[in-house]
Amino acid sequence: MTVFQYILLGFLVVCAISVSFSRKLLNSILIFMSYSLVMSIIWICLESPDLAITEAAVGAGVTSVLFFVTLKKIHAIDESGTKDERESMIERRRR
Amino acid sequence: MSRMKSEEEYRKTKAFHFFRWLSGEKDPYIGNLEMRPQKEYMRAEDSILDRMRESQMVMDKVYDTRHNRWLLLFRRFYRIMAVIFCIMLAGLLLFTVSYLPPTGNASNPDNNEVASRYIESGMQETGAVNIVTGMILTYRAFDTFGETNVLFIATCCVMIMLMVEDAELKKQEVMNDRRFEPKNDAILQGTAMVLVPVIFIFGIYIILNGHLSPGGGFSGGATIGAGMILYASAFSFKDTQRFFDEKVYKIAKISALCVYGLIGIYYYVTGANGIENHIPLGIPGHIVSAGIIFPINICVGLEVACTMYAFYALFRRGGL
Amino acid sequence: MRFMHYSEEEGCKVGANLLNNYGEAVAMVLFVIGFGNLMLQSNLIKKIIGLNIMDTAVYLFLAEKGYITGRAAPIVADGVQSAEAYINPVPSGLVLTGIVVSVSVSALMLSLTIRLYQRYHTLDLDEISLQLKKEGL
Amino acid sequence: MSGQMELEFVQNFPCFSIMFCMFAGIISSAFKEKIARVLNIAVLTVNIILSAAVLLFTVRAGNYVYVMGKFPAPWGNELRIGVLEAGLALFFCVIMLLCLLGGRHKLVQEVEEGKQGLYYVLTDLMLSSLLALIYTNDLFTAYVFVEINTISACGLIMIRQNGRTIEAAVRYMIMSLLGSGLFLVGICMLYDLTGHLLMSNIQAEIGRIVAEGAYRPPLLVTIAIISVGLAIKSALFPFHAWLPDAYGYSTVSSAAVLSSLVSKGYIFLLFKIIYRVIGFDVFHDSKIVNMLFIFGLMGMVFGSLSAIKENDVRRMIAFSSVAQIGYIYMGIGMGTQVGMVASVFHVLSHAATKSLLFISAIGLTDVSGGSRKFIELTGSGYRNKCAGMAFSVGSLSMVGVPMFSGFISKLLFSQAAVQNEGKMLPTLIVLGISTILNAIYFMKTVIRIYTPVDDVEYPTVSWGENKIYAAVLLCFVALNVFLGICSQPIVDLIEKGLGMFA
Repeated sequence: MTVFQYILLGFLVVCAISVSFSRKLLNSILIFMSYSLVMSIIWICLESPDLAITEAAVGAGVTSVLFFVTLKKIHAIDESGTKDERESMIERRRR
Repeated sequence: MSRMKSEEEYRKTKAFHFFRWLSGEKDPYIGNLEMRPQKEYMRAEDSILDRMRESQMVMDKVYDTRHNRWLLLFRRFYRIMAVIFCIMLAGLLLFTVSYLPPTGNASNPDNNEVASRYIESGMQETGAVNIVTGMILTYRAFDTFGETNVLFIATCCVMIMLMVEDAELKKQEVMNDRRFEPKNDAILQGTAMVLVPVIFIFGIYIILNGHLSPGGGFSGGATIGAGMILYASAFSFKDTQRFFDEKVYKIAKISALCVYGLIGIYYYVTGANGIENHIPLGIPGHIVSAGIIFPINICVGLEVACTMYAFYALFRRGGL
Repeated sequence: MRFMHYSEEEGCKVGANLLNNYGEAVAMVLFVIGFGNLMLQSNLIKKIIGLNIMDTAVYLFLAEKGYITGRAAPIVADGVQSAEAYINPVPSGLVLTGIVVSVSVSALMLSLTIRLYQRYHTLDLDEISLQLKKEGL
Repeated sequence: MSGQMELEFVQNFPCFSIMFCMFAGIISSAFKEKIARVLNIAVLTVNIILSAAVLLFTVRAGNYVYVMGKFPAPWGNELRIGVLEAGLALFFCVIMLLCLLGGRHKLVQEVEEGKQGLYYVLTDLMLSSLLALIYTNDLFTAYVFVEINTISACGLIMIRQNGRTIEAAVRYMIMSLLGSGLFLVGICMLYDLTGHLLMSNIQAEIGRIVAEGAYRPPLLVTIAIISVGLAIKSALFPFHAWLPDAYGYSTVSSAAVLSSLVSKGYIFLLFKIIYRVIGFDVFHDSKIVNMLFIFGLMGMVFGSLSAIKENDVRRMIAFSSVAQIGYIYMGIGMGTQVGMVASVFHVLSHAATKSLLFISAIGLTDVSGGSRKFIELTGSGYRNKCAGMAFSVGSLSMVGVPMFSGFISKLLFSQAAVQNEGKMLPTLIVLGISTILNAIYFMKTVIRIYTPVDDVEYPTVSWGENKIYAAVLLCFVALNVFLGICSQPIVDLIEKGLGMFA
């Protein structure tokens, strides 16, 4: 059980660091979503199921959906979403 | 005796010219010095343009993010200082953690009479089998009411930010809402047809069993809100508005909050004044039991579901 | 009352519980990562992700604190009500309160981000302030 | 168990006032702007009456504990009401009412039509959170209401939607979220060390810890983290980057409320934590007081310097409030009872004066074609006599001229400095420097607005045209002079309240 928890905690740290250094916004949001799911699994291991349910519904569900809608609103996931968000922004300003 | 010089001789002498010049009768240079009218100074067009271009270049150099040396230097300095601050904070916190009482130890200071009373007599005092729900809705009811108000005020702020009053702006928002998305996706709609009722039932189950099993108002409400979001994104907002438009939203949210507030103030005042409050606790383990927890769970669930869906709708199209 | 002296001479050596409290240690590392994201990232969306990471790290800290080895979740099962049977329920309640606060705050920040982007077509806060200086509002 | 004994009806009033504000906010979100405004003014008036009654009761009968619910001290939530809490609640309600009345005509102009109702919802909830911060006896309740306070303050900033205010709101949110994250970590560590969330129990536990000698380093770090978090949230000097935009460009009643109430709520929470959670001696023995002291001194000087550089009236006032918050933290950092009294009095006087300055400055800019540049303001004191008079009164009070409130707080600060031998010299020197700097920029403004200008192209506003505005300014001036002249009873009240605090 403790080994499992070690693995999950390590996964959390990896997720957090890769969120900060990933270049595409979409990737970082997906990584954050998995981060929330792992967090809720850890809370089940810590014998607090209420938190696990709430985190899975709120953190992994609704918050990520709100992030996705925001990305859609700022046109970061459309045909130019594949390339780096910053340069797509620059070329949009040139237009 | 001096010989007289005749007048016309005298007029030829230098002395005559000199004295005449002294007395200012006649300018000696008149006639043999030409005077030209001075044409006024006129700046060339291109020099003006040059100057404007220079000032523009200065402006660009001052306000240029990428090539302004001082700005870049300041940013680098700020970043370095912030990184150092973060590393110091990490070291400090780890140092603190190393002194904190050990995890999982039953004799930690935080496992004191408070937790033991919650566990030992919580079911008798609140009627809730789930001790966490009983604790946050009965012992610490004021916190939870404040938290519900956090959701409410966050919705108000998002409305201020994103609510679109203007008519054709609203139409435009609705127009480019579905860009780069299939209008009627058969797979998505079929899945939603199957999943949404299940999600709703699951959320309602979580809310109603909040005092018996894990969960409660917040998780159940978030689940129902997620189901509504799935429905609204699989079908269009028109289908959602058939059963949930702005009027229904306002009625649901305000009635939920007001019922919660009334129950809360009744509970606080009776408890503080030592009056016996007439809310029966019921038999622990039954659905309709646990005094104020059951209705408060329903209110909180309604509020949370409305809030989550309202966030989504406001983000998508600037209105419910 | 004057406890500064003691803490200075103890302060040089790290306490004994670091390996035992690995959960808290990871939580604090995550907290600092989120803090740094919120402070350092120029991209607003990443700032908001950092905010969420920071909050969840604090909640992880609390949950680790509430955990007691070998005890069950605080839901009364078949009438056993001894304090030795269940973990500490207080941190769970606090975290339950905190999660909702963090989701509402992040929704507010995201709405602000959307408006700023619609005005200035960038997510970089410094560029936004430079554009504001230019238009001399 | 004080909860179980029979209470007088007056003792229910704090709970009632908090719940009334929340109900008003919730209900008025359903109605149009007019009903919301009436409801808001009614709630504020009712709150003033209730708080006055509570203040009289506490002066007569001392402080008491109000149990929110059936369960007493370590198990349930509690309110704790003393003289200082009740007086501060009364003062906050009065200031907020005056600010909203004074800024209303600008609100109608600057906020778009459909969203003025939500403004009053935000103010109701902000008032409820301020009252809860003042009254509560529970740290986690304090955290929840700090969040409500932050979100509603952000809404007040951004409700006037131009680019500046939205950017300022984002910066404000980022800074205050950093602050609340640190504050939350501090609360969690305190809970871990003591096992309680109620302030009185935590103080007992901390006394035991310090006596036993266990857990000293984490306790020290916890105190530092909580103080830094609250300092960030209340815009102490190095963390004030969001402040000038937020105060300078939001609508005027928001600026007045933010500068005079919101930051003061956090500062009062810090007072409560120092006295009732950590204990004054423990806090005094830790090194954190010196940190707060140094940052306060820096804020006093640098805030005034950047205010001198400004050529925009409202941004200048905003920077001067950075300097004033530096005063307050300097008083905390002295670590003596007298310094604390001076800080509390300065909280009051700064709240009264700063809102007066903001609201009178808006009158001056209105008669200058809406421009806030000093060059446009020339002679505006003649065009709008009442605003000019009020602005000069506020400036005199800020500079610290006798018979105004600022003088009393400066006097108290210098008395505290004289009694504290270690920090006397720097305090007195910086106090003198920052008084001179205050005089420079405020007197510059006053002279500018009373410089006669021959060709006046702007309209002249007489007293009667906006009666509510003139009345609000008169009330503010009266409050200021009242704080300045009969300050002794107030100082006695503050000392009594702080004595009850511990």
